[in-house]
Amino acid sequence: EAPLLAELVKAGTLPPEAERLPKEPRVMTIDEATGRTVGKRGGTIRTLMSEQGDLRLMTVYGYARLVAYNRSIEMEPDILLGYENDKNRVFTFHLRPGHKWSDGTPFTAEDFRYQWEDILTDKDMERGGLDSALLVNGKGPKFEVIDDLTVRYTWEEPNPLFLPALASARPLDIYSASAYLKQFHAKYADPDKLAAEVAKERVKDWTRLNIRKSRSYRFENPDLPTLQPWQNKTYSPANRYVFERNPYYHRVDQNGAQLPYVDQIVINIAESSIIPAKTGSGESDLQERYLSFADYTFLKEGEKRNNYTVRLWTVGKGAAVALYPNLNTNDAGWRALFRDARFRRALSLGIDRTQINQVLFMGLAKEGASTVLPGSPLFRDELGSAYAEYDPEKANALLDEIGLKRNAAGIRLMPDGRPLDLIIESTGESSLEADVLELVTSDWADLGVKLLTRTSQRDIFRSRVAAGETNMSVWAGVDNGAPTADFSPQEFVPTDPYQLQWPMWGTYVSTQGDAGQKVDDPAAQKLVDLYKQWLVSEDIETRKKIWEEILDIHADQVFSIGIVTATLVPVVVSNKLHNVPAEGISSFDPYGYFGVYEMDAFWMD
Amino acid sequence: MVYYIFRRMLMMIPTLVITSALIFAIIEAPPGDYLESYIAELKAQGEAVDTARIEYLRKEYGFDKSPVERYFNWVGGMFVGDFGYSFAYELPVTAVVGDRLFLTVVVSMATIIFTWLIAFPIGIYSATRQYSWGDYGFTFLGLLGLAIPNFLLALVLMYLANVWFGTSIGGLVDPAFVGQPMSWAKFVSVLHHLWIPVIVIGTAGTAGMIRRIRANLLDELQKQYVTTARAKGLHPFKALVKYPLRMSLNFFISDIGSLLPAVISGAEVVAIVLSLETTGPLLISALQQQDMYLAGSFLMFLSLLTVVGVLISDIALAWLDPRIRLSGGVRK
Amino acid sequence: MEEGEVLRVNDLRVAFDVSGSPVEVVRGIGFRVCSGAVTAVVGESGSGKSVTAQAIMRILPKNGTITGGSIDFRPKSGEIVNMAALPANGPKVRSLRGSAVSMIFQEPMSSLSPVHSVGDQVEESLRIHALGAGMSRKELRAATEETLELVGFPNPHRAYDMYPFEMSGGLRQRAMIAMALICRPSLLIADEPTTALDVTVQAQILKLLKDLQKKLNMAVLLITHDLGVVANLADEVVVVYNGRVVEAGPVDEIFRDPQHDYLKALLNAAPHFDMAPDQRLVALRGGKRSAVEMQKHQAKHAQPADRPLLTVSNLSKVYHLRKASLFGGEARVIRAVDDVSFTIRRGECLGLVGESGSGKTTVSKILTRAITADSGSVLFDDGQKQVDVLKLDERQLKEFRPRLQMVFQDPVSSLSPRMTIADILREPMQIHRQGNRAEQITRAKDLLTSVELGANALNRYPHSFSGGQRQRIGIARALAMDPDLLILDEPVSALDVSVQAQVLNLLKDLQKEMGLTYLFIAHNLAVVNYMAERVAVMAAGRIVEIGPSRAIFEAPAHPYTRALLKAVPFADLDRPLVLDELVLKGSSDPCNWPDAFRGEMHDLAAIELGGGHQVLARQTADIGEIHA
Amino acid sequence: MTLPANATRLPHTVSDQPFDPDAIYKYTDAQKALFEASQLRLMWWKFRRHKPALISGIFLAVLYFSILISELLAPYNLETRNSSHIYAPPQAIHLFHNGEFIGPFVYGFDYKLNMENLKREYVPNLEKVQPLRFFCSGEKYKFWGLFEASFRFVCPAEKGTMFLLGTDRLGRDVLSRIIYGARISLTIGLLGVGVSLVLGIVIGGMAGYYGGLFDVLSQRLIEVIQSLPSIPLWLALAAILPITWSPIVVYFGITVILGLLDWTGLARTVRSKLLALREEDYVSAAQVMGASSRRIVFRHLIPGFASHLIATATIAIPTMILGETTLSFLGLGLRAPITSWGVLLTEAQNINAVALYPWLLWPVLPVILVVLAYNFFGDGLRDAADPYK
Ligand SMILES: Nc1ncnc2c1ncn2[C@@H]1O[C@H](COP(=O)(O)OP(=O)(O)OP(=O)(O)O)[C@@H](O)[C@H]1O
Ligand SMILES: Nc1ncnc2c1ncn2[C@@H]1O[C@H](COP(=O)(O)OP(=O)(O)OP(=O)(O)O)[C@@H](O)[C@H]1O
Ligand SMILES: [Mg+2]
Ligand SMILES: [Mg+2]
Repeated sequence: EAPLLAELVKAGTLPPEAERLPKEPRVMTIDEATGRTVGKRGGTIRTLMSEQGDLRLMTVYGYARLVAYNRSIEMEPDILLGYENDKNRVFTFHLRPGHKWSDGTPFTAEDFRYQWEDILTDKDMERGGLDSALLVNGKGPKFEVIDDLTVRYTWEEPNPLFLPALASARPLDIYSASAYLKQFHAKYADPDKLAAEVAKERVKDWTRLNIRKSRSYRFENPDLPTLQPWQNKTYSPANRYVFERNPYYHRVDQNGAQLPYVDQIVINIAESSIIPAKTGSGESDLQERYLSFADYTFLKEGEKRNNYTVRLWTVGKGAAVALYPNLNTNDAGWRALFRDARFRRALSLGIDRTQINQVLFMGLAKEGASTVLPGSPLFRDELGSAYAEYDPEKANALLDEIGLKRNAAGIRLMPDGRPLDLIIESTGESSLEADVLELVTSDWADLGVKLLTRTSQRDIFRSRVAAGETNMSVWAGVDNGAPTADFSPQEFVPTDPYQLQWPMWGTYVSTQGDAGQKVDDPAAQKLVDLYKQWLVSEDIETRKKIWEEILDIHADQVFSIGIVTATLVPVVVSNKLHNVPAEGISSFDPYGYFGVYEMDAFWMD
Repeated sequence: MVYYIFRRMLMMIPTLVITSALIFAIIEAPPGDYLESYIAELKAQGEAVDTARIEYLRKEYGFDKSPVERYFNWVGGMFVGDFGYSFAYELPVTAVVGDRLFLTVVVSMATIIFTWLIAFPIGIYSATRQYSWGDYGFTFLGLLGLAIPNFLLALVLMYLANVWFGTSIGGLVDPAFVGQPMSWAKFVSVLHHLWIPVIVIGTAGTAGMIRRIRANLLDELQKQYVTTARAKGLHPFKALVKYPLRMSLNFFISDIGSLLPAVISGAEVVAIVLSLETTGPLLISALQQQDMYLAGSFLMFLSLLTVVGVLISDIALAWLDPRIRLSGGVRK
Repeated sequence: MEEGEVLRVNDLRVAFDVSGSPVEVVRGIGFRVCSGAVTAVVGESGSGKSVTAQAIMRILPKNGTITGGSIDFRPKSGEIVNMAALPANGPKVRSLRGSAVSMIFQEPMSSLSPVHSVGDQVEESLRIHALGAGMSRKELRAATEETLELVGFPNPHRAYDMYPFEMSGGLRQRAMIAMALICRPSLLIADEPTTALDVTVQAQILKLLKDLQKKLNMAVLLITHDLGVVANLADEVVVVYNGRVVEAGPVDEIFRDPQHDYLKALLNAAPHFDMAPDQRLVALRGGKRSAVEMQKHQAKHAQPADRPLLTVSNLSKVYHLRKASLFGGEARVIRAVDDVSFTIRRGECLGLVGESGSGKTTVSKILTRAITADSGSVLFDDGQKQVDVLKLDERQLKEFRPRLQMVFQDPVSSLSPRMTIADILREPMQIHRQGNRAEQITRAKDLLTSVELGANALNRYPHSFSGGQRQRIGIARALAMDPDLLILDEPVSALDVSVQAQVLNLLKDLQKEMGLTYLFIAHNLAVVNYMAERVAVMAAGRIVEIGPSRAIFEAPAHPYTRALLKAVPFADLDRPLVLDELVLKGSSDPCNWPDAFRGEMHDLAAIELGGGHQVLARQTADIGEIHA
Repeated sequence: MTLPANATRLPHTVSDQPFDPDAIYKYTDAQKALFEASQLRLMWWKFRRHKPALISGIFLAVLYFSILISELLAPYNLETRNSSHIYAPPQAIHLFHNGEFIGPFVYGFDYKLNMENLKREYVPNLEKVQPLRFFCSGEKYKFWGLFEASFRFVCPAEKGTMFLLGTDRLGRDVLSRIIYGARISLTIGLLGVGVSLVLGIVIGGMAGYYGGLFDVLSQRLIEVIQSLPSIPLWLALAAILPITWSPIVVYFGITVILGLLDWTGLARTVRSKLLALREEDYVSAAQVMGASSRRIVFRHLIPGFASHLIATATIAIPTMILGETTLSFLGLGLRAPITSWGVLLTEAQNINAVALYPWLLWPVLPVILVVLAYNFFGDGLRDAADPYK
């Protein structure tokens, strides 16, 4: 028994472990192959977060999903005992018999039915329609309860997004703790009680009450049963949240000991700016968030004194810093220039990435364009190196070729006669970006391009880009730097309004032509077409080919100018904490930070 | 007097109405709304954003309504004690602010007391011993506190306190005590942490106080009535406190109106650097995230305190100096 | 130090640091004060009298130092101390200050803290020194009120809670006296203690001093310009001039046998009641330049003299006193001006005399619109039409201002402390855009000279002047405006008679040659007699008698006027005031007046006694009653 | 008469000094000089006597002069990066090498990247003697952005380095950046002080002097403004100011607006002082003379608490110089490439700088010096204007 629960079990308030586990728990192999050891149970991990909203990371770290990725980013059933996928059209899920929610109530098909019928498709609960991962050509699936432990989702067309959405760091909610939540649903609850509850929580009506009580991802309601390894025990607002192990958790180690090993996770809330300092003084047992490469030396100095080890993980984004020419900018002069691939290539060639890498990352990062990372099966060398070498001559030649003449001060002139003063928008939040821009500024000066930086707040930045008011912006590369062909290539394709290089096209595509601007660049249009093919493709080979083609187009067209990739981030791990991989990829999707590294198998001395 | 207070209370109403409109405008001024900053935040994490869902939320939060309508909803709510709802916390504003208020008051009061305890004696000393070594020394120290940016001082002190005394970094209490009931150990831990913000915020204000007290006293010390007091054989210090000091307090009293809201709002930037669980950082983040009801209601609370503070300051002024008439305007 | 002496000052020297260079203003003054006796110090204004007093108290301004001499003081108990050698704020000096030796400041108006009640400030001495130890608050207050009563406060209980700015000049001076006397010191330094008091109160104070002297064997160092007071009170007289003692001796020898030229000139310069109508005062110096010559402006004053220049009718002003506490307390009012009417003819000087606190200053401030009246009207004849002064709006007022000027009673507070004299004198010229800088400076120098001040005053600030010098600066400033009507509120009270003579002559000349009109407020009746063609007498906020000066002084009708005249001290050893015989107290209180003069304002009327001599009496009263 | 029995009668003495009625008109030369002198000269004489003020004044003058020629003073350009000397510690100036005098020089660095903690380690190499060059031709610069030149007062040795205050994360010389930063720090921020001072005095002055409706309204306005903490205002302002403005103009705008909002405390002080002071007779006297209200307020009343104003102004100066650090905190301050002391300090605003690269905190020193200088200068002014001195 886990130390935390032993008392309760003795007292009889909690059934013994054997009764709490599903009939067929998920057995995790914790062995040398993954560099791990079987641990003992108990202990507390302290970690630091900066706001209440960060609690959702516990859902990410916990990473109990219906289906989940393993370290090699292969999908496996996790909460599910198993599933069948018929050509991405019919998905049949089998639940684990005897699997219970953290409050001991059974986890059954009813929880799927409730979510589907009473929440997702309920008229009163109208929430802006079904999630896009559930829609194919605007149509949702057919849902069936086969038996108490089996459910099925059926689409007429293939839906390749469905399973990845379930395995995502932010999972698609298709089940919920119905036994608990029914008390907040008009269909099931006693109206008076419901009304009283609505009044107590100061919400407008019962639907909102239901939403509030049922948000499993945000992890704010300590009463909401969960399937994650740890459950929140602290009501908000608070500065210290305690998560305790889920007594009914479905995973065991190979010796049959119920996971997680660690009894408690304590999250202390602190301002993000002092989290490196706090971590360096040993106030966190496991910290990745809010640390940056620049903190490494400082953290390292505290290692001995505070008994922790600093590791370096690789950031899983396509690039640490990338520049996005806005192909939809309102400024016609700039738009024309940006639409000219030669111009984009020239800008990319004109950046001395080696120097940036040396100055800012001591040469430890990789220089290259914004594409997938070497860790991805889709990676090829030429993708990263395309137009990424430092070649000012070639760059100048390209610019000359476009016909951009220099004025007396050495600044090139746009075709309409304006000097080439390129204003880059930034959120000004990261000093890394600022430093990179500083270095790029002097590189580009040699090209006759004058770079100016302007900062605005994150949301203003976004809305300005989306409105076409900016010419170029700086941000990180694609979020998922290590996709397999099964992942949607949408980040490389105009698909959503938040994309910085083609916001209008993204809007156009995502709204099926209701808003935004029609994609009028052949290469970009090609990307859209490829994406559409990917969506209906049925076999992995086709998808792989589509992916490759998309990446080639990107490498050739330089739609975004990546600068450094595979940057490093320190992860501080207490020396008492075991099974944390020495190296890893730090990313939200698909790794879920510690998620795929199975945080439930970490253990404390 | 009673009549005067009553009249001033009445006058508060239009003032507060105007302030509320202004506050609302200020919060609305930045383009975008809470959802946009929420999206931006998600994007920064690398999380996906579902456009349809955002549209739904926009309606849900009432962002589709006209600002005027939202303003009246908000103000109307406040009249019946409903201060609105924090989007970021998903909690009623009162619940969010509640806990932090107490800590803020603790920090602010400690700071104010610290400032006064230091500024008054030094100010008096500096004025009476103008150009002595002490005067120069204190001036130097005070200005040092003023010239070093708060956040830097905070950072350095915090770091040194950790290295030298092992005090945990930031916050008002060791993390181990957070959420625990008050105990002696916790109290000691609070004291260990409290001195940093008190010194950082305090030093910034002290220099100003010292210099102003000194300047005002220097002016008053020359007045004939001081000589009169001396001629009575009054101890110079008592004479100082009773006559010139009281007169030179004029500046101090006239500005106590801003003290009350300052107690509650706290020094935001320092609080952020030191990660204090006070209202300051809460307000800033609410503003930055455009969590409008949280920010708005809090600001309204501050403005109420200001208005009351100004009234108190006016009454105190009239008490301090009988030449000043409460009604202010009436000519001889 | 001899037996019987309480204070002996030997060869005292005091220097001031003026912009870095020392200026010696007391250059070896020596005198003595015997216990139970009065030593009077007289001398020219600015000769160092007050500085000497300050040096004795060790309260010189920061830039002043005692550079030589000794100040031996023998407190009642204990041995002789040399005050000059002690640290100025040491415990020894402090224990003596206020208890054994106390001082009445020359400028009572600004010597009190404006934010503390009078009672509080008076009582303070009592609290500091042993005398008040062990007294309860009630007892302290009782003792304080008693002293306030002694110095002539009509309503000590009310006065206790009043603030200095709510009091008239005389009242403040009385508070100052109370403050000095409350600890019953063995040495009292009285620097012009009665200048702001009307003669009845002055007599009362003199009597009080005498009584205390007798009772407590108190020694008094009296600094004064009023030779009448000297003659009546002093035992020994010290005459100082320009920082040195020029003559000293027992009072009779000084008056009867003056030796030094300065003293002779001084005694000669005093105005007296027996002067011929056109007799000029004999000033020490003729003035460097004819004052009239400076006022070489247009002959605008040459207007027909028949119409009154100023017609004041039914002025009233009620002050609401601040309540003792912020919350509650009974509302108290003071009827400062009660239905006052009078006229001033063009080119005339109207003397306004009366009880201290009777509203003279208030009336004059109303005329200048420094205070708003509750009711009444003030008509000013500007040659073409009658202007209602109280109804002028901002713009009209600004235009009107230059025609009516005022010299304030309190010279200290009427001069901006942070402006140099040059700026102060130039200010009116700047406001009315007269001349360029150089011309203005020249004019300022001329003005200074005409009031017997040197050009070295130009770059100094008001606080560094003696009381009399400041008063003259005020006059000079008012003259700079070249007004039609000049209100002078106690303009010469702080001037020694010689300078006073100079100033009065100047005023007379201006009146004669430029047709200036004056409202002349003073307590010194001899001065009023000299200056004024007509005199109005105020008591309790009303004008009780008005008429040609001769009529008033020779045939006073009102009981208050009579009391007043009886209390005038003469600078003549043979005509001493019989203090004990004077019915001092309450001479101004209507209750003590015969029936014929009592009553509410609407029952009373100005009864014409002939020749423009009017007295305020019951409408029903007959002449017999009035002359009774 | 009432003389005590035991006292001797005072002899009648007469001084032998003749009576000179014109004694008061006799002046020494010093006195003459004094009263002939103009007001300003008098102030200057008084000011001169206050040594710290005098020194401070000179210091400030020199400093302000220096911003005219920053390019000549700084050993490096503002943007010069030395990528082989990132986070280099300060180099001390030496005069003697191996006991031998060779004039001011620095020792060059040996550089090693410590792979263990990824720290750049610099060790002075006692062999590499790099004498500083004076009145030399150094790196090229554009003087005020106008014409190119290379003359400098001091430059590093040829091929050598001269980082007297170390370098930052991009290898830029901290000293040079401080020298350039003075341009912004000593100018723009002060504008805000000026604006708020003027507003505070004028509005407070009018409210206190006139009272009445103006007072009531202005007090309500103050309440409203004081109700709004500065930070939300800044945030709102940042949103309102057109995004197309250059950062320096935005910053300029913000400081002015800060000034426009920062006057309330002062205004209340001024008002309450005036409420008391306007009862003084000299105000009546000035009114009687026909002085305009403006004149009364500014010539008579305000000088009465010049000390307070001077103190307030000098205290506000550091707040304004450093105000941008707070602004930067909110993302509103100045930003590279514009450099000010506040920007430099903002960059030093993290635990790494404090713990590992403390030399990045040097920009705090000029701020302290300037603040001290302004204060003592203000003291001197105060004294010079003090009639009692
Ligand atoms: N603080 C000061 N600084 C410089 N000079 C001063 C100062 N105080 C007084 N004096 C000068 O000292 C001289 C003597 O002044 P004092 O006040 O003793 O005169 P006084 O004899 O009392 O005259 P009065 O009769 O007018 O009051 C005057 O000329 C005056 O200008
Ligand atoms: N600001 C005020 N507030 C209240 N009462 C006042 C105020 N000013 C004057 N008084 C009162 O009004 C009365 C008249 O005062 P005023 O100054 O006119 O007397 P005065 O005749 O000039 O006396 P003095 O000869 O003593 O100067 C006095 O009793 C005084 O206490
Ligand atoms: Mg005097
Ligand atoms: Mg008077």
